Amino acid sequence: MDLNLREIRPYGDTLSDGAMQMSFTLPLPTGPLAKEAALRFVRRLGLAEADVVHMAELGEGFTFFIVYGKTRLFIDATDITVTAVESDVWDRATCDEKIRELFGRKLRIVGACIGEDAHTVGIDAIMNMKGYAGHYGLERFSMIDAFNLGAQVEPETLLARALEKQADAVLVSQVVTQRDAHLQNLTRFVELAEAAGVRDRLVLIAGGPRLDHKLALELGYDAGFGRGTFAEHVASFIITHLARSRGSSGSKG
Amino acid sequence: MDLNLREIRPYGDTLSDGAMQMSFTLPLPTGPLAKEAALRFVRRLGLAEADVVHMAELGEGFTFFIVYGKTRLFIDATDITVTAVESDVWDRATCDEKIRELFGRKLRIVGACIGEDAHTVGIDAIMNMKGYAGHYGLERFSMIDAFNLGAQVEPETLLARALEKQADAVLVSQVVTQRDAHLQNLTRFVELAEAAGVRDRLVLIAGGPRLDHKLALELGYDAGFGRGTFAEHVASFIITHLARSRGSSGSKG
Amino acid sequence: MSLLGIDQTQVQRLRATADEITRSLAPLLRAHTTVTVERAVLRLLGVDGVDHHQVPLPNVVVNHLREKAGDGAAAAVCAAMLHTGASIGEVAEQVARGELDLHRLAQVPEDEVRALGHELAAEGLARIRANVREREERISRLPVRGQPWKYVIVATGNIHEDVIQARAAVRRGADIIAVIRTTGQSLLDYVPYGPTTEGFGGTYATQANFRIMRAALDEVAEETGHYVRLVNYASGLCMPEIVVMGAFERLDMMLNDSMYGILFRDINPVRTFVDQFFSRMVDAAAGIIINTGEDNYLTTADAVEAAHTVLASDFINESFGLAAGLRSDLLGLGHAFEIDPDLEDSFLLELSQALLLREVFPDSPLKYMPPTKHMSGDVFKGYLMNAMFNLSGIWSHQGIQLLGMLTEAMHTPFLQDRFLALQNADYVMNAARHIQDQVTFRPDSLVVRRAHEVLDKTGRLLEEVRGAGLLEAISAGWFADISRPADGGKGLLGVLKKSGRYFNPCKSVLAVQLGLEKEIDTWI
Amino acid sequence: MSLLGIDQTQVQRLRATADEITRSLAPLLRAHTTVTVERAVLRLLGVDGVDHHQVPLPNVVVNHLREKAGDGAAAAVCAAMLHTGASIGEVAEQVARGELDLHRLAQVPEDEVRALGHELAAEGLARIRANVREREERISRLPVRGQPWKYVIVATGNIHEDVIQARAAVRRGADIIAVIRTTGQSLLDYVPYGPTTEGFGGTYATQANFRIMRAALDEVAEETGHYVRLVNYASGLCMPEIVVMGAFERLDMMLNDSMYGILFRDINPVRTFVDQFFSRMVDAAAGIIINTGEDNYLTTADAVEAAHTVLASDFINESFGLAAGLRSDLLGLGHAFEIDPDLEDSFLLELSQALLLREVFPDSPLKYMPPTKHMSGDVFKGYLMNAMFNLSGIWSHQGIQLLGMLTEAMHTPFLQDRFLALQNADYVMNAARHIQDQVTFRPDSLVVRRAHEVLDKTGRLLEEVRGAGLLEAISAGWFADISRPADGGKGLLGVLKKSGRYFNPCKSVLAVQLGLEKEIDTWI
Ligand code: B12
Ligand code: B12
Ligand SMILES: Cc1ncc(COP(=O)(O)O)c(C=O)c1O
Ligand SMILES: Cc1ncc(COP(=O)(O)O)c(C=O)c1O
Repeated sequence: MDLNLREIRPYGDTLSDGAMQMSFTLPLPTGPLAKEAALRFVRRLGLAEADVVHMAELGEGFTFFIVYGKTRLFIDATDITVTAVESDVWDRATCDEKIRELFGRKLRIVGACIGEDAHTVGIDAIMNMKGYAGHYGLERFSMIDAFNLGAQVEPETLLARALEKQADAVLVSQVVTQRDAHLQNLTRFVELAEAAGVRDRLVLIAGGPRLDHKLALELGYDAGFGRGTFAEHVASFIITHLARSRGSSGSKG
Repeated sequence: MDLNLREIRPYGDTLSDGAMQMSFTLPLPTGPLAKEAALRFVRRLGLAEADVVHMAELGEGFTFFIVYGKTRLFIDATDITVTAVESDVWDRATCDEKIRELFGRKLRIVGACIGEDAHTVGIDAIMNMKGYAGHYGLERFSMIDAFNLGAQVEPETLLARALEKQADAVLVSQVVTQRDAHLQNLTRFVELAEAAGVRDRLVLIAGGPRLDHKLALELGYDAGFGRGTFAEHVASFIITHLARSRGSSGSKG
Repeated sequence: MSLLGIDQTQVQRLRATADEITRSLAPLLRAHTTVTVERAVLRLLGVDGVDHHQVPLPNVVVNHLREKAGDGAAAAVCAAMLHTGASIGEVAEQVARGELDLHRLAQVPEDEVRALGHELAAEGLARIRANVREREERISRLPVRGQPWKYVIVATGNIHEDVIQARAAVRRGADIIAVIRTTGQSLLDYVPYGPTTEGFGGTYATQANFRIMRAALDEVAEETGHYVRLVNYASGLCMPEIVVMGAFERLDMMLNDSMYGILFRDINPVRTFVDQFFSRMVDAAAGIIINTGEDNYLTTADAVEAAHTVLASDFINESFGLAAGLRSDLLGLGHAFEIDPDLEDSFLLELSQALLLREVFPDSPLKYMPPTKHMSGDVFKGYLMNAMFNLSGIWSHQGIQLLGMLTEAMHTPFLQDRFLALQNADYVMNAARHIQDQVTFRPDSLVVRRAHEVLDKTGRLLEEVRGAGLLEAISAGWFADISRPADGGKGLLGVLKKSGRYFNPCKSVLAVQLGLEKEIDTWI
Repeated sequence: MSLLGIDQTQVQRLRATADEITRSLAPLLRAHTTVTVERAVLRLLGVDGVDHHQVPLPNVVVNHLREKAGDGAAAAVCAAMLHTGASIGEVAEQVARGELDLHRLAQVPEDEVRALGHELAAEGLARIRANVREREERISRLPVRGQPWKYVIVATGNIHEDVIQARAAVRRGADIIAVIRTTGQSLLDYVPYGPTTEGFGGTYATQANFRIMRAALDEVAEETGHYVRLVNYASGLCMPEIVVMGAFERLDMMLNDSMYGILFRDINPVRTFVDQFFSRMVDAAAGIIINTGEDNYLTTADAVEAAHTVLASDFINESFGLAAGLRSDLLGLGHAFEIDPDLEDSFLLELSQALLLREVFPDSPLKYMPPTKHMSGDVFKGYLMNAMFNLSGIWSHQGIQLLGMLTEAMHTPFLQDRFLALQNADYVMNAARHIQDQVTFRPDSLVVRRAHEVLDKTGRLLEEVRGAGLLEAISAGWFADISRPADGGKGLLGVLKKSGRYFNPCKSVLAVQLGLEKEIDTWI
């Protein structure tokens, strides 16, 4: 394949044919006019050739469309810099060993699902003994004291408990993203930590299915984790991050 | 709903939220870079907010993406004029009656699937006795003599047979569209008819799943029919068209 | 005839155990009322509206009464009516404006108070009975389709947008519309008022919203020729009140579980048990099918390991429900299709469970929940999982099939998602319409063996719960791995010891209506 | 044990009828050869390459021989070799350059000609046998997965692009890769030469393309640990030649039907019957699994009404195949999932047919075709139809599951479509892996009743065909509603009466290899 990284577009069945599938609903009654509108719309999106392969009446003046088309638009893949968590991932035993070695004491980690969000399965997956998909949670790490506060914890409460426990790291889970609830809650927590002057004492980590590292950094966290995260990813990051900051700012332990 | 027809965009769950679904494959190995590339690509397509909700490795350096996003782009639905076949659709009995009334003789219709295309089910659906989905074909119309030449007929042959049978209308079916085979075949047939100086003597009709009236007109046909066509649509059009041209150019029968 | 070879005497034994479990809580229930039960009574008697701070008048009155609510809010209010000659609404408004102090009323004869209370309760009940009749009349004119009924949700947050989406779904074949409630409403200790247009992942449950949706569905039903059932959520801190509101607006179903609030919303157990009982008497009078929430167990626990907890909980829900006067055909007992789709033979395990539930509760319109936990952004795979769910649904003749949405992992359903869900169910259920009549299972098959194993485990769990006591079992985390002590949780302050003078005029009126005269005094 | 209660003696009766039908054609087959059989013989003996007009040398030689080909092309060519001392390739090239006229050779002793012919044929066969051994060796090292084998197509038109897509599919679990042939190749009376990069809806079947794909699949198989089977299309005007090319390049399967060309490509019936027989002897020697094309019947006829024609045709294909030396395990007999998805219980009817085929041909790896005709632009619905097809496939233990593509109605598969197809099969088949062991069907079920009805109708059709004669039945339009007279159709000119001297050196060599010595002279 003669791939030109400066000109990446979708591949249907030949390189750079730009073929792709779309589906959407228009608020127009089903018929030739709606079909033509759908075509015009996908042309506006830059599909040079397009075919409305399916049109279905949804009732109440709406029509559903499935479109296949080809675009000449492309992106340059050579100038993409990826913002991903940078740390090795060690297994549980290694994590414990590293902690013993680097800090000589247990790390304390406090976590919760904040705001009105009651989706605890994610934070439980990371923190609870049982873990997730065969990967034990932080409670199982012998060199970690993990405190999972559960669901619907107010940001204020989480911060208070973290300080009370002299936490090294705080884990914040956000699953509900409707009306940007997660952004508001996450921001609020960072602001509280800053206002309290403790931001730099804590490794702040955000997680949830619609979260990634880039977004977490933008919101003022040290790292962000999305779908498919296991406890060891989080533990490894915390160790690396703490070791690095200890390295730069002198021993803390 | 306060629908503004000048600003039509997709409806996810609120008017004009612009929400839509896409899927495509990029020639990039699965990982954060590919994911970011996918995001940039859909932004190029004008999705303001977008989420790569799924990424799967296809092997050989390809990655499949499913994206949901929202666009602010829109189209103006007030200036759309639809090119659709304009004729009433009568049932078989009425068609027969009209032919008797208007022309006083049987109409002769010749049809085929031309070029290398061997997909006869479509043209059979329109022409053969049995018809399609409970709608009898043209052979069943008592005032129509229908001649279905079948598959893989050369344009030359079709024209010769049409002239031989003194056809009023010629039906051309094209199903295979890969490499624009249908466009080439359809164009070739019209050119032959023009070169032979018989274009105006024939009602020329094209049909096939990827064809529509607009495209057929562009290619020089009098009408085009796509998916879901029945014999009566075609017969009604032929009657209307012939009656109209007879009206303007004097009786022919 | 049993496909699974289930022994109905074993089932009856489990049912009896469940009855023992629930009956041992009766004295506790009987000793208490709650603020929301009292507010529900006031609503039934005719109190409605809000004060100038938007606080609902039932709350105003009950807050005003404080401990005196332990006598029954109706008592004070009826006394005030007799005293002032005002209507019940006027009394509530006078209290709201601070013009009337219910603590400072001169004595009125108790029998007059009771008579007035019963009269108002009978009027409230008459309103509900009128709705029952109207429903019957409509259904006889607009017959509902055969089961499984296709149940879809709307959840835009805006009742007017919900209406558009619901009507569209009905036009494409939905039998049931559920308006999902906004996040967190279950923890509000009042029911918001009026039509609402802002909600998170759902729309506020308000009586006005109920009314708006009811009217919209009735209208579209006339066009499609099938009555459309409307659902909303009751469980939470205002369970009984929401049921009363639903009964007044002719809702057809309510999410109304005896333990959901305890386990999943950390609501105080006593509060929840008291609330569910009264609310279900109202459901029963209103012909409302309840939906229980056993599916929730499987969002935290593993669906293979915890299958028996679902069934055990269904037995408990059934037992409480029957005690409160619900007929079997009003018990939409919950279960779900939540086994890891990557597990070998996962479909067979799902089918086993679905058939088991069907055989154990043959007369109840089971509420079957679609895959949610294992749904991902892969909408294509998700669409398949929903297809297998639909196949299991038609195969096991479920009553209420809550259609899965292919975008489950992303957002509340788009208009098109609901359409696709209906199309999925229509295709699969039609293509395998009579599969149950075709097939028998080998006695040694996984399907049969698994069903027996789950049933046996359910029996053991129920026996252990009977031994320990339900409150203790809940406190010990036997359900959904969640521990809820009886003296903890939200809404505890709203649990009131009934005084000796306690008066609830709806109790006897409902009991008569439901034919519960004999047992009612053991429970409430 | 029969799930459908099929009576195997009835099945044997139908099989016997089919044998009578095919055997009555034997004299006709025996009397004729065709230009492509002769070219195939030349290829087996070692002729390859093209002239400066890109005409394949086998065509050059057979065209040059004209009627003389009725003596067998090998006779003339071997005579020329003996005469000139040149190799077979050199002889062909000399003919191509006009340097050698095979009509003007001095007489050489017939037994020397025959001896040389047999020697060359044995060398050709040895090449094929070496491939068989290599396949066996690779499979023992890289075990194939259990059935149903997941079969996907590539069809870009460009062999190099096909390679990329095939490898990707293998990495995601495909067991079989079919390279679809370009539109119209079946009507070319020669096989194009060399690697090709332009095709319509498919890629040219050339020996070079076979080699390129074979190498690519062998390479990726080493990485994935499973041997990957390669398929191409033989049926058409060059059926025997393409099989020889496939045998030389270690293809594992070939579309190779005894009637497809007649019915669907209007190829002369005698030509097709003669071609299929010889080509299948080569398949048999090469251990190539044939795929028959009964699915095609259902693209024009209705799948419910015409179900028995599919089965009848399978019996005929089986009978011809066994006669030509194919073992049952090399008979990929075709059928398809093409019932209108909107029909009530359509899935049950499909399942009935799939189980029936499975019970009638228990030792053959049935080739099960996915829905195509009723696929539309609605890719979501299409994805579901494919799921039900996959369920039917695992339930009835099909051998070769040709995976359906959700974009069937639009284009040859995109890379992602193939991935989605594999994901669909993986999920559904894993989720219902052991369903066949779980379930029995009620004797009065639609599934059982329908299977008996189809089998009975098949018996009646076969008997009528036996009565009328196969050529007459085909001419009368009994299969696929298409009428093909025995003296019409394409390629008729290429049907040659064998002369008394006719010599085909491959015949006896193959017959010995296949243990057909006794019967071979009745057929060829
Ligand atoms: C289970 C579930 C529930 C359960 C929750 C039970 C519980 N105790 O958690 C119940 C039934 C109670 C529930 C209720 C609601 N839910 Co819900 N629910 C889900 C569901 C089906 C699965 C979520 C889940 O458990 N995933 C599995 C876990 C393991 O994945 P995860 O959360 O992504 O976690 C992983 C990573 O993200 C990461 N991670 C997560 N957190 C953290 C934190 C840190 C620090 C780190 C490092 C990593 C990390 O690691 C985890 C392991 O890999 C999703 C749909 C879906 N399939 O995703 C909807 C979903 C999340 N729910 C939704 C909604 C709207 C609700 C309700 C608001 C509905 C309503 N109106 O009543 C309610 C309200 C609850 C509330 N107040 O928050 C929406 C959210 C829409 C949105 N984008 O905002 C979803 C997407 C469903 C939908 N399509 O509408 N829900
Ligand atoms: C059946 C079928 C076949 C059968 C055809 C049998 C036959 N006798 O027709 C067989 C198996 C032989 C076949 C072969 C091939 N096929 Co084919 N086939 C199909 C299939 C599954 C269904 C087509 C069909 O019958 N539709 C039903 C009819 C009723 O619909 P219709 O044609 O649209 O006709 C309606 C309207 O369009 C209209 N209409 C049609 N013609 C006309 C004409 C007039 C005048 C009017 C008024 C109206 C009209 O009215 C009809 C009734 O409403 C489609 C996939 C699909 N689901 O669409 C692939 C498909 C069309 N085939 C395809 C291909 C590539 C092939 C092959 C080239 C594959 C190969 N390399 O060998 C071969 C070659 C055949 C050839 N030489 O043309 C592709 C075409 C891709 C493209 N866009 O170019 C498709 C889309 C499959 C795919 N995804 O790859 N095929
Ligand atoms: C029985 C029951 N009640 C209520 C709810 C929802 O209530 P909340 O508003 O607490 O999310 C559910 C959730 O699925 C439920 O199953
Ligand atoms: C047995 C058989 N051979 C060949 C083909 C394809 O051949 P053609 O190249 O004629 O389209 C098919 C088509 O599906 C088939 O079933």
